[in-house]
Amino acid sequence: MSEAQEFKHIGQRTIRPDGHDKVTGRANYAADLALPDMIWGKILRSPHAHANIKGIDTSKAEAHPDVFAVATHADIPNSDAGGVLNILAKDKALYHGHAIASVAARTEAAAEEALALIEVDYEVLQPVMSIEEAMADGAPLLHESLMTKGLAEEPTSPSNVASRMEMNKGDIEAGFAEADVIVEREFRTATVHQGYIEPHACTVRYDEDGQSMIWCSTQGHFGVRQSTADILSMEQSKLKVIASEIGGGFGGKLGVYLEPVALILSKKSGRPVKMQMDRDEVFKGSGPGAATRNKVKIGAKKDGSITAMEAHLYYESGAFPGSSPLGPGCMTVFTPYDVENQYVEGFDVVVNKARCAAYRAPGAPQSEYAAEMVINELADELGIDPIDFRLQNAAKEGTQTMYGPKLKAVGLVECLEAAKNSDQYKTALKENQGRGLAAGFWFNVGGDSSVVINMNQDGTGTIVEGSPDIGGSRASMQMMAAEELQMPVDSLIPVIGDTQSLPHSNPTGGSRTTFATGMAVIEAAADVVSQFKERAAATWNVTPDQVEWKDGVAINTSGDGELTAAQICAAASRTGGQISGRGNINAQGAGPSFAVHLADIEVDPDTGQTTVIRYTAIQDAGKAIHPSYVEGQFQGGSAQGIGWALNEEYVYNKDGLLENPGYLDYRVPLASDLPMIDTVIVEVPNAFHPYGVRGVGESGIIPPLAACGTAVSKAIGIWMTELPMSPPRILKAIQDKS
Amino acid sequence: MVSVVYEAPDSIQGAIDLLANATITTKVLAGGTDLIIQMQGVNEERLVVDVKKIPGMMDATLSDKGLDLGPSMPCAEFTARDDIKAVYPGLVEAAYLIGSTQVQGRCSVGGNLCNSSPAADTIPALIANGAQCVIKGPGGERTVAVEDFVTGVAQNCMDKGELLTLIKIPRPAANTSDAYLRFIPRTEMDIAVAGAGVSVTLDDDGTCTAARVAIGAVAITALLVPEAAQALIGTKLDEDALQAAADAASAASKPITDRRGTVEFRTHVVGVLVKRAAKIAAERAGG
Amino acid sequence: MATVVIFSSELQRFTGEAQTEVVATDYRSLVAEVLGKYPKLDEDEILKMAVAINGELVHDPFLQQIPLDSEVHFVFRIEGG
Amino acid sequence: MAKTHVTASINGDVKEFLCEPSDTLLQTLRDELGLTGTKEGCGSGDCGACSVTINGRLVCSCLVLGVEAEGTEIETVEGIGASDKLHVIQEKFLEHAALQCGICTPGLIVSTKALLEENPDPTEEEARYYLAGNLCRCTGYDKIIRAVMDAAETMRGGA
Repeated sequence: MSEAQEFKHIGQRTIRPDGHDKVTGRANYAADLALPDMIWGKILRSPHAHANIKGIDTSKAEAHPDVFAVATHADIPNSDAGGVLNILAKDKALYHGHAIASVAARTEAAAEEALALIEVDYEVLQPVMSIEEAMADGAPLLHESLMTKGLAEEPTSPSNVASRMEMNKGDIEAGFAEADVIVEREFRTATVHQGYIEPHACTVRYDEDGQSMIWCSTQGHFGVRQSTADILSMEQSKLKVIASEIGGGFGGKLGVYLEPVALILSKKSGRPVKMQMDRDEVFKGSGPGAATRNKVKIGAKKDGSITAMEAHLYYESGAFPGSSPLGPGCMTVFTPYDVENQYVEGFDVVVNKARCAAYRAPGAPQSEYAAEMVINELADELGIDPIDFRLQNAAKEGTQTMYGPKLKAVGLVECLEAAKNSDQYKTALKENQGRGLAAGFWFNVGGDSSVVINMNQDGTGTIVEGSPDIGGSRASMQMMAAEELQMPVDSLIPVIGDTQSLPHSNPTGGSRTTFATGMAVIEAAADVVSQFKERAAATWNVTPDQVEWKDGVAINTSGDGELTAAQICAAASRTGGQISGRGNINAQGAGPSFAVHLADIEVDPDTGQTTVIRYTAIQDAGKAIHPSYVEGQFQGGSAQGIGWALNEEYVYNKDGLLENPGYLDYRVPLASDLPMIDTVIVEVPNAFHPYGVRGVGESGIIPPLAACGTAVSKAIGIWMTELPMSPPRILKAIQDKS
Repeated sequence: MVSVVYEAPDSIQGAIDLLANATITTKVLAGGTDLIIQMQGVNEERLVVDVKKIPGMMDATLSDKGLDLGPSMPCAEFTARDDIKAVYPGLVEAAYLIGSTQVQGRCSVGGNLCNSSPAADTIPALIANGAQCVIKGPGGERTVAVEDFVTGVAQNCMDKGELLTLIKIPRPAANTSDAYLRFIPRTEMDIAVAGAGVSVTLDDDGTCTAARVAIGAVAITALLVPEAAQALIGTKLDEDALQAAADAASAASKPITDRRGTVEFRTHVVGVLVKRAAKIAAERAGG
Repeated sequence: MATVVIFSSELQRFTGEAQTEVVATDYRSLVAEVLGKYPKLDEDEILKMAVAINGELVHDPFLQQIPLDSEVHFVFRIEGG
Repeated sequence: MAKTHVTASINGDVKEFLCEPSDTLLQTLRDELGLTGTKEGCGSGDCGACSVTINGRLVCSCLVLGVEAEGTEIETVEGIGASDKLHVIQEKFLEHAALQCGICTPGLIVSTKALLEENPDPTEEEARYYLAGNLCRCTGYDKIIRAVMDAAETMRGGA
């Protein structure tokens, strides 16, 4: 790509094509579909955090006059399918809210009534609720046969540690020996939830002979088809999954919870089944983000050069092994720094909490929080401005990462410079206020994206893509197609195709959609352009290379003649049939996105109350397709990260039961909690994308933890090491000091 | 799932008859912002008596004697009454703090009282103002001070068949005003972790001649704390007096540790709130 | 001429070396060379990994050509949220 | 159990419907009347996705019984804006990109309309507090508040 690329549509702030439906209430989300003769499914959930299931008696529920079907683990056709023990528990309940059985009945109320008739014989076991408890000698085991993977020597007995991993480069000990100042601290982060406002829901219809159907809210409907078909031992061609509009996901809607159960209930009852989680089921039963305990040690010379970075990371996986985002946590922890000597080891540990799911840059916020806090403290110790300290050690083109590749051109330095030049950094603080700055790194991913652009006879087109639109990506697809086709944006209507309309597409996640599906759109559009040229050439009896496509018009360069898209499409049936362009790609070359955030926070020293007074989010977008939605990603990530830092946490009682499964006491930020969030879009192009695009969805949730952590620490003069920094925790720190 | 028999009587007697004669669990529906949540997941038949169609239940009358408040008046209407706000600014603030704008459209001071949560925002403010509850039932009418109305967590002194029909709040003496403050982790939408309602009367030179201090969310019911009031009376509400009142409130509190706060946090913060509320009340009284 | 293959510390447990040089023009010949050189490396594990070729992350490198004098890293596959 | 017959004006149309006395207004709107623009996010009045107005007063429809609708005038998101012309608030939400996933949007549109009817010239702080009961997890509220303030200004006639 060339730096001087000029765009007609890219970079504009268009009105999103699905916007009208969304502001009028017409857009249909997961819970909005009703089918004739539909019945309602509900899930019975474990009231215990850890228990053996000695028996389940569903006879009374089955006898309920309004009940059509009851299902337990025994009704799962393929009990070897992946993740199936989280769909319906078999012989052990592993967390408060673990799905145990399900019922489908005439009404939702009747289904709830019937759930109460199911008798489960539990043998209650001691719950394991933290990394310390899980790793203690003699700890109760969640899984009797879990052997730790990744140890130097094969373990001889089971434990709650699912795996250990290690990475290094350089010589960590020599690095610390060179250091003049070393800071080492241990940090904790709590279990948090993605907090999407739309609860999981689906409406399904099983058809023995033909096509079964699932309508659901998901980040990846092809994945829903794959998992559900596997669990039900069906051929994928017999299962159509339609992605409804999706009311938020943030990684939490990549897996399946209700869909296989609903389809089993539909199969048993012969009726369409609708299921929707209550909010407390969402908090209890769907995947939260991992709680962690992370130790970081960093050493630097007096001149500000960092000599060694070391981390020991412990990630809670929830009830099932390998579900924590430990890998990316280890891989991202020190990536913002071009430092020769780095070492990280990490542990994935099972506890009696819901199985962890991905949450926006999964794993990175926790580990980078610990690293960035230590970096800030080290800058303080050295008497160096935290931006200058980072600039001196920043990762840049050519930096060897610990996890693998050398970086290509990246925008960290540009983000740091933008922070330095920001209004916020120049604004003086008042009493009881503190400022924190932190950086964040996320890889971003590519992968399979399938797109078809179908041209209509009037010259307009439909862009069929396989990536559920979670935050306005249809607008970007429309703009990229318009750019390539050199046609008006609103003549190209993007839709999300169901699993029968397109080949497999990877889910909307990993900040991949605008990057990867965008590349597929560009390829499909190029395919259309080449067909336009062929058709025009055939019309003029010239060769396609004698045709130029410009401003949506084919021009005969070796004679007279112009044909518009509308003219070519209108004549398509006599020049070779209708026109559609295809872009089925596996996108490689995702470009990482660095972010730098600034938080100013005031603390009430008498109560520990925090107020975010100013906030700036700066991030490298490579190239912003739709700047408003790019800014929106920065701002949304910031808000989630601020919530994570200040008030959000799962609170469990001594029995391991979740005490705050609702928005009342799981405290996500409100409109009145936040200031305007200033944004700066940095554009250092990704060399592997035709427009230079980098994914922007995830990096923005990483820096807020340490930016807020440092701001609060500065405001009260104490380095805080545990999230969330809720008022009781802050007040205690203040009181302990004085 | 709960099954509901819904009645909306148009008189107090009609409501009392329904409540007294019911053979199933009865619940009074005002704004429903607590009741409808509490009915979720309940598996029984319930009689729900909607009292919003009863004359007087939704009105507020301010006179020389004080305020006669219909218990079911939505807080959005109550807090929009500038005449009431001028006399009881702290009480109106407390009512305003309950829930979101949406909840304000439905919730009521009487509902807040009858729900009898330890963390109810209006209860300390009502106690600080010496408010009385008028209760009618099959046995006639009785009047109970707000501090005696709530008897435990979600428990109050009303018997079967009884209905809270009026909240009477005496007109404050000259140079008297009130304030209510609560602590929540966010700026809105939370339940009080601690709350404090304070009313003070000042004489011409600014000496406090009377005071009432009530605290919430730090015991199983809101508490009237005479020791805290005593610490203020006779002083000019200087720092020492305010701190003494704060200490008395902290000493009187008997909080628990739960998902919203710890014993230590609540004990400390309730004192901070008493101090701050007393200052605001005094500024208003002297103003 | 040769391609430099860098091993993460995880893989170094099986290779005993931080890097090696092989002659390979595409991903499949590279994997064959590496597996031939280090029999302790688990083929399934290697094939599950992505590679970075001169900094470009390639998640599914099966058909990938490798330019002369490249630097290749095996990298854990990353998904996202 | 007998259902109760209810008559109410919904978005200006008089509707007659049956509902269980235990059904919330939210369930009634969505499942009985097919007005699925009103969303359920929590069922406990904590998220505001189900915001509607009853007799002009903003409420969470999950905290109202369907039977309480008798004789009232209810407005839902479906009643805002004409089929050929969006309401200014809706236009401003689109212009400012004040939505990402859009699930909170109907509730926010209803609440913003109630806000600007009560207070045509709110400060940013007033707008933020009025809308504190409408959770949005995607946007960080920045663009929502800008849309609200811009809509207010436009509705005041650009004053």
